[in-house]
Amino acid sequence: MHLEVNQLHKQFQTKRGLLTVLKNINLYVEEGEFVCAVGASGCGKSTLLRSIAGLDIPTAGNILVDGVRVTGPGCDRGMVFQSYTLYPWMSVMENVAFGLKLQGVPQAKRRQQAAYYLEVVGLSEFAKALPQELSGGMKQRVAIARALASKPKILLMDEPFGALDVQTKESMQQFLLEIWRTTNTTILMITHDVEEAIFLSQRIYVLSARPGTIKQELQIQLPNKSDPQIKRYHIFQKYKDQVMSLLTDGSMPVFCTEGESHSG
Amino acid sequence: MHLEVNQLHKQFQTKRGLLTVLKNINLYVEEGEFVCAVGASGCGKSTLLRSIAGLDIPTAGNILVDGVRVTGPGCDRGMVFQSYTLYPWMSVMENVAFGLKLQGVPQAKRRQQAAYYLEVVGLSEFAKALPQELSGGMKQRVAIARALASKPKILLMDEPFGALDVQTKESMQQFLLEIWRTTNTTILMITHDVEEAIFLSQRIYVLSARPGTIKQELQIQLPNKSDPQIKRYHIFQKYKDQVMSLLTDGSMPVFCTEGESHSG
Amino acid sequence: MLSQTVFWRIAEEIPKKLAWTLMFLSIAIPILLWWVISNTGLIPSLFLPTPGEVWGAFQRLLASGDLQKDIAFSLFRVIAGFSLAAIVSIPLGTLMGTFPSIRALLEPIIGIVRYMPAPAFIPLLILYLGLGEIPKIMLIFIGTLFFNTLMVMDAVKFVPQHLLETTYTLGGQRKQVLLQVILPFILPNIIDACRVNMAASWNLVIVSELVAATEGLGRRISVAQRYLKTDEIFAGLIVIGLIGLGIDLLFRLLLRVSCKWAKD
Amino acid sequence: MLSQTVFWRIAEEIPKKLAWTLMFLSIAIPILLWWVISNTGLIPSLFLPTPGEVWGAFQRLLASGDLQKDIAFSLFRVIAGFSLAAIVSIPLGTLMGTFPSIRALLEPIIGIVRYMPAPAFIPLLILYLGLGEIPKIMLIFIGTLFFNTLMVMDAVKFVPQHLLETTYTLGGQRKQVLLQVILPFILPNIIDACRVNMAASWNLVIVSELVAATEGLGRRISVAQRYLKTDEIFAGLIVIGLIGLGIDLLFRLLLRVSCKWAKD
Amino acid sequence: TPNQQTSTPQNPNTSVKTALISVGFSAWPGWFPWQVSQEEKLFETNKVNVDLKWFDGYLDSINALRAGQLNANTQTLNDTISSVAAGSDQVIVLINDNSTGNDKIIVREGINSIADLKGKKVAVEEGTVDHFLLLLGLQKAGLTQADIQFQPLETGAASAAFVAGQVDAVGVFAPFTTKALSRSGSKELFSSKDFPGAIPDHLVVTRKLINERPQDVQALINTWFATLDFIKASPDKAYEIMAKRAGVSVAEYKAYNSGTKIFSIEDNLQAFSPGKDMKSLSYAAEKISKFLVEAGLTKQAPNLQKVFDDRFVKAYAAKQKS
Ligand SMILES: Nc1ncnc2c1ncn2[C@@H]1O[C@H](COP(=O)(O)OP(=O)(O)OP(=O)(O)O)[C@@H](O)[C@H]1O
Ligand SMILES: Nc1ncnc2c1ncn2[C@@H]1O[C@H](COP(=O)(O)OP(=O)(O)OP(=O)(O)O)[C@@H](O)[C@H]1O
Ligand SMILES: [Mg+2]
Ligand SMILES: [Mg+2]
Repeated sequence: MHLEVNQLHKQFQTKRGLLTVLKNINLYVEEGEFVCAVGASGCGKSTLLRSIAGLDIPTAGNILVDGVRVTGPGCDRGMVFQSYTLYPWMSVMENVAFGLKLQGVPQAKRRQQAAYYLEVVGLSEFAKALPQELSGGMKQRVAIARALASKPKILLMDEPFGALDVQTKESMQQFLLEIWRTTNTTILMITHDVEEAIFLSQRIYVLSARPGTIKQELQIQLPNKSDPQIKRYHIFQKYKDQVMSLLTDGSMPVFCTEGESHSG
Repeated sequence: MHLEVNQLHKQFQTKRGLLTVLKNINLYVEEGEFVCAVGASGCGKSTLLRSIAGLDIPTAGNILVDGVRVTGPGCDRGMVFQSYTLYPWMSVMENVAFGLKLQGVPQAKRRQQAAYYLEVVGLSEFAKALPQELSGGMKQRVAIARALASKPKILLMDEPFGALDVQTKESMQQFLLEIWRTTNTTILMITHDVEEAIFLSQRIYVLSARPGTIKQELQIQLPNKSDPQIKRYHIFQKYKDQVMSLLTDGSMPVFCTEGESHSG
Repeated sequence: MLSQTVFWRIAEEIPKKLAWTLMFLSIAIPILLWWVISNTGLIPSLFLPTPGEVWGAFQRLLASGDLQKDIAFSLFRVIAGFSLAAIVSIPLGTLMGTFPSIRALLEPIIGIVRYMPAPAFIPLLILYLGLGEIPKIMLIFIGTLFFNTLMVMDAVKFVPQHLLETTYTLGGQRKQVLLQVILPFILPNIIDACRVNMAASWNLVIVSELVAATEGLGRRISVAQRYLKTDEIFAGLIVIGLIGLGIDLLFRLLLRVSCKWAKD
Repeated sequence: MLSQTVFWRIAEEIPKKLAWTLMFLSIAIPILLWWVISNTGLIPSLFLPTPGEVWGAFQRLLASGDLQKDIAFSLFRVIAGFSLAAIVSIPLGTLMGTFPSIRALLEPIIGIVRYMPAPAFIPLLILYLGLGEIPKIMLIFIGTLFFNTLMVMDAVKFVPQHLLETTYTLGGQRKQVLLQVILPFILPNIIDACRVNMAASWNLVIVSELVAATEGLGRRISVAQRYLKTDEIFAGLIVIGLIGLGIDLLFRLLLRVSCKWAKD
Repeated sequence: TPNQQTSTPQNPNTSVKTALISVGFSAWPGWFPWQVSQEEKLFETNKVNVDLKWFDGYLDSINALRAGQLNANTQTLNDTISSVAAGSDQVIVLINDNSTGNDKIIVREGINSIADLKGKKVAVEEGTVDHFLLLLGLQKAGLTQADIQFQPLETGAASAAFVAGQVDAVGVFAPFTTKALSRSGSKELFSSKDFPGAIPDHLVVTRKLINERPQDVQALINTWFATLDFIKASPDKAYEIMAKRAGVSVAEYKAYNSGTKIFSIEDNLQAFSPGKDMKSLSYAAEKISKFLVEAGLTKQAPNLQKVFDDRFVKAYAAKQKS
């Protein structure tokens, strides 16, 4: 697996004219890598991820997965959205197995695989429950299991833990790292939470405000991720300071009128 | 202003029987104080705030505002919900003035007051905009201005910044502190974010998991809140450790099955 | 402060007992009023029969076996006409809701045709389809088709975009999205639309049975009109009302059984 | 991978030009089909007149001034009947949607009565209201009332609970909540319900003009039916369809002008 | 709620000051003359204030009289009996005509006798005179309604269904007869001509009107005969008016004429007197009444004693003589 984004441009036609959202984006993700992208609200992170997923069509530039150009969505690029988009009428098991069903995998086999991924996310006993009976964190785990079950070449995640409370969020982060290690999946994740990005990823792309460009690429090397005290490490704080200052450009506005910056 | 909650109990009738959500809650908020309450998801924080607002009726115990028992909602207790509940058909100005309109304040006067609070939240130039034209942070500010405009004795806030991105959230926190200082409002706020609680409040109530009880009351004394580096202070970290360990009881589950714990 | 109330509760449950009492009154008061007015003798029974007289007519029709036959025939026609309309309108409405192109292709012509009164088609139906059951059923079909199509079409609007996009990233093709995501999602709305429009079908029973019917509730009512048997008109109307209520409850049951995931 | 398409786009906009072409075809194809079939001579013009014959009938009626009179009378009746139904059903539906108690009190009886076919009420209407305009208008009123009431009632379900609670905490009383929050919120839905049900009113125009009408489109069609003037039936139907389309567009315009905040 | 009271009289110049009488009439050759009365202002001449109401649907006019929305209406004997049987208090005061061929049973090619109708589809509007005529015909051939496939259809729809080949026979009245006969090969099987006196059409008023304003009823009857005189005196003008009301050409209208025998004052006097054949209205009424009960169309035979009131035609005759 090798994801490559070359000279990506994206403009939207709006009432007030053309809006350039992404400009000159070049990035790559290697097989088995865990990469995060951070950036201010409205800088085009979601647009970037959606373009990779094939849900948005770039204005210029191209996206290659293993050298093949992306023209539309496909099951080689699994996606986990911020909102838990489970199918409300399907049981947890059916949700996880749905990708396989779409690909025509026979019932018995897909049940078996879904059961495995439910095991991985620790929700085996909820296999028959409906999504509405689950808590937010559980729903998000089902969404991840569902994406994994289709065995995508790369897992794209758009702020998957944004709506969770602190406790759940931390346990989900631990859990995602576990999954990543166990299944050796390639992951590209977008987040607002700088600590999260540093904690999880091997490499971080920092995007500038709109029009989004890649401001900096950061290699993260932390000694021992499983240490719960890791966020106290000096090196962790140093990474955080570095990213934060890139994001805020040193200034921290108080009464900023954000304009139309919050959306997506 | 003096808010007092005495021996509050709250049970819900559910399909599986009676669910005790709050037990033996005793707390108070003094005039001009800024108090936060933190607790695990589902421990009953929202229920507590809703009871104080008069939106939920306690099973036992009572709530006194300046010695008068609360029996229903009223404009003496302003509320800001997590979701930005603006009236979508009213302009920003009309939204802010709506509480005054409900109370029969004549048009000219309420426009004047609304204009003042719009000024306070830095949105004067958006007076005529519709809510849908605003970003999330701006909407939340309008909601705060609207609550303030009715001049409540106490402002109740239920995770008001939960859905905001980090940058917006930080600027909103700064902004709320400013407001609190300028208008000298009494504030009781609920949050998931421990750092937020420590940064903003003078006192913190830590609630235990369901049934929610008050586990600890914490006086926060930080030397200089306006220092952007404050979160790095040792004392800040000490407070944070203290609250975190109270919340997690020392243990941090990874594959926890949260049951029905995420709701509200 | 808002006063407490039971009767005037907004969007809250009222006690079961009160609800049942009110529902009983809902039926009892009109019957009582009818009984009182008709028994004063102010209005001749030719124009307003007493409940007793209507009950008499009902028993008479029942004893002769006519009523059973009428009910059977009308039920058959209404259900056949309605089912046909459902069979056409559900796929049609779903397609129109799903594909903007199909909507553009069909909405203008449906927009015009749906205004045309069904009774106007009687001579054409007789000319083309004769006098048997088919023209009667077709009349009900025409009169129900367009309303149901538009209501189903509107339901598709509420399918969240994310659900569709998730399906694409799981490898779903458009046809699968339509059949396995959109259709199950709108099923509760479809059942509800059918519930509402079943009444429209019953409203056509008189008009449709003007086409050479020798039995049926609609025909019974029009003959009773012809010979001024007001008691039979009332008996027929009440039977239709009760059958309608029964069908309504069946639809609600169907909704509950088949769409457990949908909130009522 | 999902193939690209324009025609089969799901829930996405299609190009303006394609949309207009399809909408043109929507009207043009049926007319063309009609023209071809009627001109083959396979079906005698008694049963299917040619477009030319219908155009002739249209011009004849126009020249004699009858059509203008018919349109004026029918428009008056439909609009009067519909407006009355709207005047009753909008407050009624809003009250039923808002207060569960009023819903319990009225839903059972409305549930029964709405199934009763409007034509059955003709003798009673003549009896109590004579032969003038009033019984005709009342028939349309009865036939539209219940559908509109139920649709307005359903709209109230979508008012977010938070909006009501916010209003209470701003000091709003129940009456203010009803008039200043619920009503404006559901206004777009009310307009839409009226748009849909206007067609139901037009569907009753023939039945209502059976009541001793000497002019009107419905009466024109029923006389044409008696004498098998198929060309006049078609002309009448087309005029009704076009008027309907016009009213439909007016309602859409009204929605756009009066509820700018609502998404279409 | 009779809104008629509030409407202004048509001609304020005349000295008519009596309250408005609403009279209903509908499409039938024997009733079109009322249109002449109206347009030639013969009501005013006879000092009666009439609101003449045209009904496209004959049935609606019957309902309107029953509901008290009309003071008088033109209807057939069997409908009047049905109404009286249902409890409506109506009185026959004038006979307009007898159908002598304008009510027809029309059949398709290949049906040549009433007996051939057995098992065939016959469309007719239930409870109308044509239904009655059909049953009379069947009875004559020893058949009943059970022997045919009865198709109840509104008269206009019935003739349309016949033309479209959906039924084998149809019972209709003029002007629908013309349309039905346009089916190729179709012909008249029998008509009201074969049952003289069976289908009389008359003017019916409410008992209340007779009791409260007998002089107005008298004026109505006077107007009718004055109208007949006018038609005789200036037929061209009269036929033009009537043809227009009927929506047909004058030539077509004249064709219906032979199928209806307009009743003179003498015919009226004779019909109102008791007798032992169908020429006597009371005898015909008894027969029809019995027939309606047997066919299950009415619950019980009405009391026919008070249905006829011949004093107004008698008074007119007396005035003519003097
Ligand atoms: N379909 C669209 N049409 C027009 N403008 C759009 C569209 N989608 C996104 N945008 C605009 O593009 C910009 C970037 O949006 P995007 O959702 O990618 O930002 P983001 O970085 O994900 O922000 P957030 O952190 O708030 O999710 C925004 O200004 C948004 O208004
Ligand atoms: N109306 C209700 N009926 C039944 N149970 C309820 C109701 N409202 C809340 N609960 C239950 O009470 C518990 C506490 O809910 P509450 O919303 O107060 O929690 P919370 O502390 O605000 O959680 P969160 O941090 O997730 O918002 C939950 O388990 C919830 O399921
Ligand atoms: Mg985003
Ligand atoms: Mg909460």
